[in-house]
Amino acid sequence: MVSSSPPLSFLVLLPLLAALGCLGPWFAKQRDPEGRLCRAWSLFVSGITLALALAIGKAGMSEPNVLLSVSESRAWIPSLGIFFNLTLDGLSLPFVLLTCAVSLAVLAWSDKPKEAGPGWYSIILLAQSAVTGAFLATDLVLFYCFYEAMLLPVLAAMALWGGPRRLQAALKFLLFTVTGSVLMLLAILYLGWKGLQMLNDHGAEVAFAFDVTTLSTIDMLGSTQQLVLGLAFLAAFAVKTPIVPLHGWLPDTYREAPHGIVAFTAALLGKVGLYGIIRFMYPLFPFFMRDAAWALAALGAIGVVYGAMIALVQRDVRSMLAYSSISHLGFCVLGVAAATEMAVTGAVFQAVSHGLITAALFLVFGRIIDREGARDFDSFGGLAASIPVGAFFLMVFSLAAVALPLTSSFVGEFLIILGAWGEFPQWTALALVGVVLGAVYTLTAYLRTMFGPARQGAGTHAAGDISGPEVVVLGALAAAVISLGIFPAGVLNTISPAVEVQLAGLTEIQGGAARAQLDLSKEQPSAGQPDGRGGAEDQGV
Amino acid sequence: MESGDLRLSLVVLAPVVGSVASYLWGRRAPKMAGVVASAAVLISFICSLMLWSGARGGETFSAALSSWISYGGISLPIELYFDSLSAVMCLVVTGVGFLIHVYSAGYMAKDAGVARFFAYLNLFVAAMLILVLGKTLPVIFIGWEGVGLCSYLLIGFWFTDTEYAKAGRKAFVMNRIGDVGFLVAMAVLYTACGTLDVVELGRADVLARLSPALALVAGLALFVAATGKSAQIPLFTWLPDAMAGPTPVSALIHAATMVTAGIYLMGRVHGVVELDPLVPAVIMWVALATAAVAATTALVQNDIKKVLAYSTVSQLGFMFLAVAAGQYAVALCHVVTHAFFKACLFLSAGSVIHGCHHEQDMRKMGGLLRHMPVTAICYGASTLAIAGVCPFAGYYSKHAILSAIAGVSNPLLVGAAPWISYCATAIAVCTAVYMARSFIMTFLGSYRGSGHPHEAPAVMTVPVGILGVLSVVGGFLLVHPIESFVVGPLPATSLPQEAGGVVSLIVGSLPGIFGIALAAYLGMAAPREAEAARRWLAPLGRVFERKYYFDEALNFLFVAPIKRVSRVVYRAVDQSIVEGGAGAIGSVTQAVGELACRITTGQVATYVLLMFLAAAALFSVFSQVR
Amino acid sequence: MSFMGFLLSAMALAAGVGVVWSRNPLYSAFCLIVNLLSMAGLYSVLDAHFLAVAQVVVYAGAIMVLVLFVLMLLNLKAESGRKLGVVRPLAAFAIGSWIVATAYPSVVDNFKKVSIHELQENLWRSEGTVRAIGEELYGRYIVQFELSSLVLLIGIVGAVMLSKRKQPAIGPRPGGLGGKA
Amino acid sequence: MTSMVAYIGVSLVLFTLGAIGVCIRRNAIVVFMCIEMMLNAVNLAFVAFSKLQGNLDGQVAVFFVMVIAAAESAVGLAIIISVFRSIVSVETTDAAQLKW
Repeated sequence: MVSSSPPLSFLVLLPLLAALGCLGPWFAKQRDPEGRLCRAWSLFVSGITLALALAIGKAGMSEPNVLLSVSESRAWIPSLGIFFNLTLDGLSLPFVLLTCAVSLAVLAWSDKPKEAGPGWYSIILLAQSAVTGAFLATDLVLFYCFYEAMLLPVLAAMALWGGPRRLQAALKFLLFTVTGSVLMLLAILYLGWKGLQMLNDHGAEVAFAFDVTTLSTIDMLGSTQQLVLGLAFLAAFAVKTPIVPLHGWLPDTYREAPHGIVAFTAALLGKVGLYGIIRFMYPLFPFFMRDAAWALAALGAIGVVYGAMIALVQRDVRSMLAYSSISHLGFCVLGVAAATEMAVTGAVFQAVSHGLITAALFLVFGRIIDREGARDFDSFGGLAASIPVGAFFLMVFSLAAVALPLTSSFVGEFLIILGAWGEFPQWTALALVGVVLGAVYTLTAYLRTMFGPARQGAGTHAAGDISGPEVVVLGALAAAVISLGIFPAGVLNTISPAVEVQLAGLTEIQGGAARAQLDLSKEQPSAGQPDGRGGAEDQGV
Repeated sequence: MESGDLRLSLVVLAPVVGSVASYLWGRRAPKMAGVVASAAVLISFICSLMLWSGARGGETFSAALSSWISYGGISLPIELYFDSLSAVMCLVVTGVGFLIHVYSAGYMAKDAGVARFFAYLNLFVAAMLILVLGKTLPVIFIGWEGVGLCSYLLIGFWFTDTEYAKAGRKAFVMNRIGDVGFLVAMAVLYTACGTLDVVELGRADVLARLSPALALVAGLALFVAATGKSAQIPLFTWLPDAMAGPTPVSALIHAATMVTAGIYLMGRVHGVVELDPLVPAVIMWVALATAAVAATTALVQNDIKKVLAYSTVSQLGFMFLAVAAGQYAVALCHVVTHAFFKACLFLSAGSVIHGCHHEQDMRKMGGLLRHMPVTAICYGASTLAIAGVCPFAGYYSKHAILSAIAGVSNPLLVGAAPWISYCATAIAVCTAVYMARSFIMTFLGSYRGSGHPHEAPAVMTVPVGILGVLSVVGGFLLVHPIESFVVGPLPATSLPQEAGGVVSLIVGSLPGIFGIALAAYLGMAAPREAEAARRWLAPLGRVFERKYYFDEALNFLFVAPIKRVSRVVYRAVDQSIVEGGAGAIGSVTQAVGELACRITTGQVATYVLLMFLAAAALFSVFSQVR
Repeated sequence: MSFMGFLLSAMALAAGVGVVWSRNPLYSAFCLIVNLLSMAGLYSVLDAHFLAVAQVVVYAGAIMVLVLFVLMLLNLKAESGRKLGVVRPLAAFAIGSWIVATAYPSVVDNFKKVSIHELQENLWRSEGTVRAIGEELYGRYIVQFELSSLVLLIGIVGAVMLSKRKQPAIGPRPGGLGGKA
Repeated sequence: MTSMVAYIGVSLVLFTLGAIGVCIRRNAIVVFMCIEMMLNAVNLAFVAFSKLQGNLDGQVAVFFVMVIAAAESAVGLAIIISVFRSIVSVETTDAAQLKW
């Protein structure tokens, strides 16, 4: 664990310090009533963090598709083998950049809950630092701490400034997530304890008992142990992602939280679950992932159709978006379950693009809800004439959500379909049905909001069309979605080698010797050899 | 980027730039929108012409716009590929497209959103060109969904009317269902053959990797994609509703270009389609059914645009008949000639509607020959062309299709070939009848509408005139040269030889002439027989009227159940199981808590007894331990 | 177990049953006094002469007198008519017999292992005298001895505070420990 | 030495009798007396073991038990009297306010 330049931990500390700064006396209510100074300060710091992340990514990735890996290690509780290990590799870089971008967008978005003073900015910065930490940590205990820390700012914001039924929603959100993560904590402790034992037997001088890379090298777990521990980890990540049966908390949270926070949660919290599966579960529990792949893919595909169908009949904008998130993430789960290098790379790419798109959708719909003063579709309609800029951006992001080619979500979805078809043709086909339903509910939502006879908007506080900083925010997000859609090669080149490293354990036990000699040189002049195990013979549909 | 690549990428990039420019410029000077947009399409047309001259010598061009999804194991760049097949399609799209752009400059002049209109129209042409020039299936898919998007935007152009917006949504969703087929085909082909390159998929050794089951799946999936886009049964009900859009849109998208994308796709990957003989058989029967249904429905339509819409669906059925018979070049020729006369029909219908102050119902028209001579002549020429009367364009391609059906070599279809060709001829007669009926109701007799119709301005009549000429000349000038020109990418056409000379020409155009005569007789000469025929055919008429109740059937089979099931799933699964589950856990813990409280009775004796019991238990445990 | 020991044990047990069984608290008080005296006898049999005398003085003399005094003060007659119900006594008796049944055998077989001390039996025969107890108390247990005086002090102060008649209004409700009646 | 066991047996029975008494009787004072009896049973066991072990620790323990018993009876009876003064009954079943 070579400790490179210190900035890696700055990515976590900078927003943290800024958040504490925001609470300082100099930003007190009377000195800075609208919080303009505090907003500038938090924007400044968040901008620097984004720049820093880009710099580190660029520095680490000197030549193309070499495995980028910048890491930093400090002793935290050495006696127990717990270390402050942060690693930025091809897998976590896109997610870290997504976190910085979305936090910057949410901070820059001007309409925050009226009664939220500087606390609003500090909460978002806290959440950003926790999520960044979660994406960087490779020490299981450290990851667990960030995984829990992520929850608190969102919870606080929701409970303080949420909608009418915010307390029940906050409580349900807390209980769902904590029960899941407590199971994971037990599994982590068991792993660490066993790891400590094994390492001491081998007389390792520095016992990284909780570090995922060290743990994955010493395969100490029998297949039943892997099953139990795998299920514990899966419980935590399934609640977070969310995978269908455990999504109870999502509609309430997305309905009650204030716009900025729900954009942040929808864009990032779900991704940590997915990232966790790839980062921790593949290397640590290869047997479990191989056996559970079928069930996971099934849940993913069912999630796509289930989410789409329910989004179809929702009258409340926010719950429609919530169920559409479940549907989109179901697709990523299918990709992750297929565990081929292409499907997982596609899933990571789709997760990042979904983050950008959902954040934008929630912000735009947030502005429309404020403008209309109501949440349900029946009171919307005919807004295209009165807010043309809003209509344009909503159209761009709705089409991106429907995975139109040349948008980033098509690239992700296409890779998942190609990668997962080899493994689970039936589940991929089911997921495709969900995609059609996706087109139906997204366009219905757009039609009921924007088209129809022109109306000025019934909201008492008509917030006017999208202008000023919002146009910059939405423009940046739209530019990111389109450019990732047309030129995704660079990002895919960073993700793919890192994903291959994560899947090494799994491919080893599956392919055995045959896998080793199959060199990845391209037999086909134009397209690569399909990575899935499926040769032509076991393809039966 | 040597000259070939530059011109090729210019073909596609010109409309894209044109779209943005016409929107920005058009907002300030509405007049300029039409000019910029038409100029952009003209540039593409000229570049296509230059490339076409190169392609005639068998040369192919390719240009890579972006290394799209190429990393580690896979490389799928956005690459354009110009060979003879895409040359023909390019010329049709840009040529007819340019004429329609000029026409719509006049048609949409007074509309408020003219800048937005031309932006979408240019974007559509760009998407269609990407579709036609794509080297790999994903690039074709980009164009495929791009045209779907533009047709959604253009159909719902006047979005203040919810009905029009719903029609746009219907079109997009039905296209989307077809696109799922496209995605499935791509997934199967990639996983099995390892490549998605169009040229690769033509090679026998690559196709050999497909197991028979997969070949069937891939072939049918491709056909599902084609039905979604080219409006075959069951995914055709969106086309008549798409008439909600402005008429130039119908002309460009729903007559000349987008709807023919399905046939182009079949031609492009004909290797996969022909692998399993069952696929062409399915195509044949579906195409025949579609042609029959559409032709009969068109008989009783009174809205001029609806008649043309159903006739398009019917003609597309004809093209797919040629595809099923394995004669892709013949289908392509019919695409070309159909583009000419159908675009001319739609544009002249547009002029009529423009003239009669947006009146679309033919019963309120009539006798427009006097008021709109040029439009009437062009409409008449195209009617004769579509009916397949000898010198006109329709004859050559439609006759080739009929003979292709007769000479089909597919084992599954050889038996039924004679019956299919009889049906096709009957449908050809039916086409002639409804087209002549529409001509008679609109242009002959006395004017039944209010106000007084006026001839369309020059900017509209000139393109209609050019298309009229093309639909007359296009037949004998272009059909045979095209068939020989596209031999490379498409298999050579082998039609059964029939005797040359004037006799075969007359015999060939008999169905057309007979149809026109029948319509003339019923329409003008004998109103009483027409009335009797209508009463006798009344029940059948209502069936045709309601499009064989396809709309209601689709609604009943798919849309309503999905909505009902979704509501049930939402209430049953989501509310009761998922939410209920969480709630249940809460109430169970509360109940257990209450039970535990019962023990504190307040009586000292109870507590002492419990202590005593505990002591006894502990005592007996420890006494065993030692 | 000498004859005298046997006799005294029997008396003690009989008195014990008497305490538990008798209806009138006065009778159970007298039975308890008999029990205490027979215990004193047993102590002397086991050569704990000082304790026998202390038992008589402290227990029989002081504590029982106090109990009788309280009984008179509250002039309690026989228990009120309500029958005690069947479940609780049965349960208590069952548990008691269960304890005796399990504890006694284990005590017996342990005793067999611990019999090596007989030898010193005659060595300290007179050990139970006041001198020996005194040396012990003021020798090894001096600290505990002083602390016990503290316990007694607390006992006295407690008793005085609790039985004061007119409580100043320090309690939450007027009139001291309010109750249902 | 087997005779010593008998005394332990007696103390055990006495202790159990006391415990049963505490459980059964409703009158607070009788309960109090049963507790005294249990204490005495324990004292008996102490003395028996003291004789058996041959040292005086047992007897000193009994001495301290007596001290505690004295203090306890003082306070106990005071409590019983003040309870009686507030609810005019010494039945344990009547003093049942501390209930869920």
